[in-house]
Amino acid sequence: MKKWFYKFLVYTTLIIGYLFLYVLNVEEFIYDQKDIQVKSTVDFVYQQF
Amino acid sequence: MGMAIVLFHLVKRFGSQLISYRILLSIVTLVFALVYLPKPFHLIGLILYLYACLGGLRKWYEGQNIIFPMLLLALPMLFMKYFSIVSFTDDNWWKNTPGIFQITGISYMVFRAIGLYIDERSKPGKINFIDFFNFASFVPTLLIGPLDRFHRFTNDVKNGYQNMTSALTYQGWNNLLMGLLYKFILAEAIHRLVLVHLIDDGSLVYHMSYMYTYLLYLYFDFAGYSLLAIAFGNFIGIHVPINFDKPFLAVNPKEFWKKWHKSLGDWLNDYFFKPLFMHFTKKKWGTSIRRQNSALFLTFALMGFWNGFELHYIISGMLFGVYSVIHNYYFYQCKKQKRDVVFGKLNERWIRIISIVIMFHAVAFAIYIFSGKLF
Amino acid sequence: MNSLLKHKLAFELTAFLASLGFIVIALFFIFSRLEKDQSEKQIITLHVNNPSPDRGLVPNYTKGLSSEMMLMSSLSRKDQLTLFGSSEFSSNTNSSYIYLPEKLGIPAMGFGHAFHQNFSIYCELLAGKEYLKDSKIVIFLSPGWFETEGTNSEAFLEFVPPHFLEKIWMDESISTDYKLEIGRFIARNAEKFSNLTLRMQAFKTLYESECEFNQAAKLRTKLDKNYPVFNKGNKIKYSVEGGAKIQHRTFPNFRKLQTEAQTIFLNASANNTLYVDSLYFNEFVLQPNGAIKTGSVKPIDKENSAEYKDFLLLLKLLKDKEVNCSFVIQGLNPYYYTNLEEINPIVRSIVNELKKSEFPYLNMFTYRKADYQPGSLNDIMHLGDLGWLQVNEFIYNTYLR
Amino acid sequence: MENYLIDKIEEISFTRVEKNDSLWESRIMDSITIVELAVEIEEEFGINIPFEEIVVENFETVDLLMAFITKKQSE
Repeated sequence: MKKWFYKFLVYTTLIIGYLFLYVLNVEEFIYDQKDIQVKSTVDFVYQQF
Repeated sequence: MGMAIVLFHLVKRFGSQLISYRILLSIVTLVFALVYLPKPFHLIGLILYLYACLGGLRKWYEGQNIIFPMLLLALPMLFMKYFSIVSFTDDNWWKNTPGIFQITGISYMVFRAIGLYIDERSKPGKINFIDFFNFASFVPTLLIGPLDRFHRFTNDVKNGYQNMTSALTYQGWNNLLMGLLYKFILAEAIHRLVLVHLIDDGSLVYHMSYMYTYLLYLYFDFAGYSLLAIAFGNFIGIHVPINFDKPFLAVNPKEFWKKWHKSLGDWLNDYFFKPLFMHFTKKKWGTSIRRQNSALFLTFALMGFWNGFELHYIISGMLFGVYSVIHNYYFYQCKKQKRDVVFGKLNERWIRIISIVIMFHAVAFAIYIFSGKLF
Repeated sequence: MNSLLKHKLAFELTAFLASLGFIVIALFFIFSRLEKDQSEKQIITLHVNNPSPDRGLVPNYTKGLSSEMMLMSSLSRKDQLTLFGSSEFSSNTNSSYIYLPEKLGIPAMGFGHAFHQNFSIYCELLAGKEYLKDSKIVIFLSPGWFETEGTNSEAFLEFVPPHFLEKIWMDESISTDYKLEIGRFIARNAEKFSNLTLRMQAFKTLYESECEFNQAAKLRTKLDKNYPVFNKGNKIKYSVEGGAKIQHRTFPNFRKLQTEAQTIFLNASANNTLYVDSLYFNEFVLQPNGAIKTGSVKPIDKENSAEYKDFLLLLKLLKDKEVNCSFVIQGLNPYYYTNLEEINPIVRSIVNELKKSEFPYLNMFTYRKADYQPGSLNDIMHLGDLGWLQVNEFIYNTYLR
Repeated sequence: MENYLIDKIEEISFTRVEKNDSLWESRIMDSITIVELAVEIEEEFGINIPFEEIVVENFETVDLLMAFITKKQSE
């Protein structure tokens, strides 16, 4: 029974974790993202040639 | 991965007479490398180099000294680690050389080859290329371990289809679940919900919280990946050795390395610490305790260099070395004086708890250095 | 199958089903509550105090709301010309956004600098969707764009500010197909951004849910559609202002002006036979060792050109919204570039598409030296006085005759 | 030989050792002391033990150890 409950917990965490992290992107609801600055990781230098 | 597992089971069922397990494994590995790895031909080139070195060493090198074979086999890895710390700004003909050595899994392959050389050097006979290829580039463990032993691995491959039992598959399933839970749920949650949101205000609180969060993240990510590798191995009948076993309950550095990245700890012990310490002991350098400590320190310093030639890796390796030296000195004094020189007559249970707490924090600090956050 | 395995299987299955059942029941409870607080999205009105100008150049939208407002105002004013272009928008006095208002009294604003390519323009127009009807828009195409891998990440951030993305995302009247394309861009270039904002992530998820095998994204999109709680954000509205009207419509003698401009140019480029401005020639074309540099272009396969796909996408949007839009296809200097015939096919394809869509266009591209008018380009790729006057004549004929 | 080995093990590990103790399992020896013991044996019996043979399988009990040394001497 103890083993079974452990497995139950593992499955539950897996499913809830999947829903929260990959479906809901739960950090969107926890953290305010207004001030996040996005930068380009590539520098594009304007070249005439 | 899934397709490969299904393929193995189909062949086991219908074609195990037609194609032997080891050939099938090489074909699958080769196809995987060609399709998914960024530089399959570099990888094959590296394997050929290692195999040629092994063959040459076994044929012509008769010395007992292992420094030359080790260096020879590690050469591509040393190039790779070196090139990753120097930058090439000049427009030289060799400006593209660093890229040649940036091969997926190069460090682990080199370590496997060294282990193989030492294990098999006293045994006669040729090492089969297909066996070596399977061993060196076993896909689940290619990237970050665990490090297997040639003898053990080849035995599993020899037993091949018979090893693919339902019991092992079930064991694989358990490992898979835990691996998914560790890597894709716990590590991911720690990373996305905590680690990236810590605000770097330069305060001690920030660095402390980063330290503990990073330790947990690294553990779950790494252990999860190892478990997944073990699981995929299990599904195709390979008993990949375990790599992590409740490391935060370790009471001393020695135990820690039997619980954290065990396969690397064992490798370092068997192929580096042992010969080094034996050499020291034979030469009778200094006192016994001094010999022990220098060998320990050097072993962990090597581990630091193996992670990369960047300063933070090296310092963290040396720090682990210092931990081991301190513990070894304490252990030696305890044995010599037949009493606990630090804890005295304290309750056994309490000693254990205090040791675990100290060890955990020491590890957290060393891993924090490892993370490269500080420098 | 042996009994041990059967036992294990039953063990796993019951545990799995029990946890699944547990979660489903829990979610059922939560969602039955959620449905009740369905509320209309709040509308946020953005405005600035200073009235938007009727002339000038907005290089990008990183200056904040005022620069965004200039685009929206410009699009909403039916008397004003909105010009989208890239590196040719330098401070030549004959540039359309200077010449038209100063000399002819026609309000006109230019938007963009180098790297302002089809995809950015597509997003900007999508953000200003409600003002597009009857807006007078001129888009300056450069053949050089089609050699790139499409709009780059830096340009995207400069020309598609968060407000635009938010506005597009929250606007239900914009079809998913259009939003999908933004998602596709972000997904393709994800690693070229330091991180993704909430909204960029949302576009990416939308793309993944429609075009890739990604169950999590599919589920997320469904949740967003059915439960507004999950779709955080506000509708955005720009409070635009009316502007100056056209003041006078004298028809200038473009022919005469062009001949004059060409004569002046020929004098100014007398030190070379490439028809390149002398100062430019000395600085960029003449090598220290006295040799003359030449250029070459890469042939473009339109099936694989990201920029060409972006162009078709932009065209689709313009047709869809019945925008009063025209195009200027700029040329390259065939005396400097030795193999311009390599990109002739793609220019022909562009022209064909424009013809099919019945958008007016001015094609200044030629790969033959004989057809090239010296002075239409000041250097090797940027419009000169003659070129700008030709463009101005084209705009005048298209919109004001 | 047996007495010598037991003496040496006691000296190295600072513990009392019985003939049938399992050296590794009961943590009398560890990866450090096992090497020291091997070097002592090498010198005493004039044999050469490659380090990869210093493993639990050869060193677990005094009996095993004696068998190992005898085997090495006869080589």
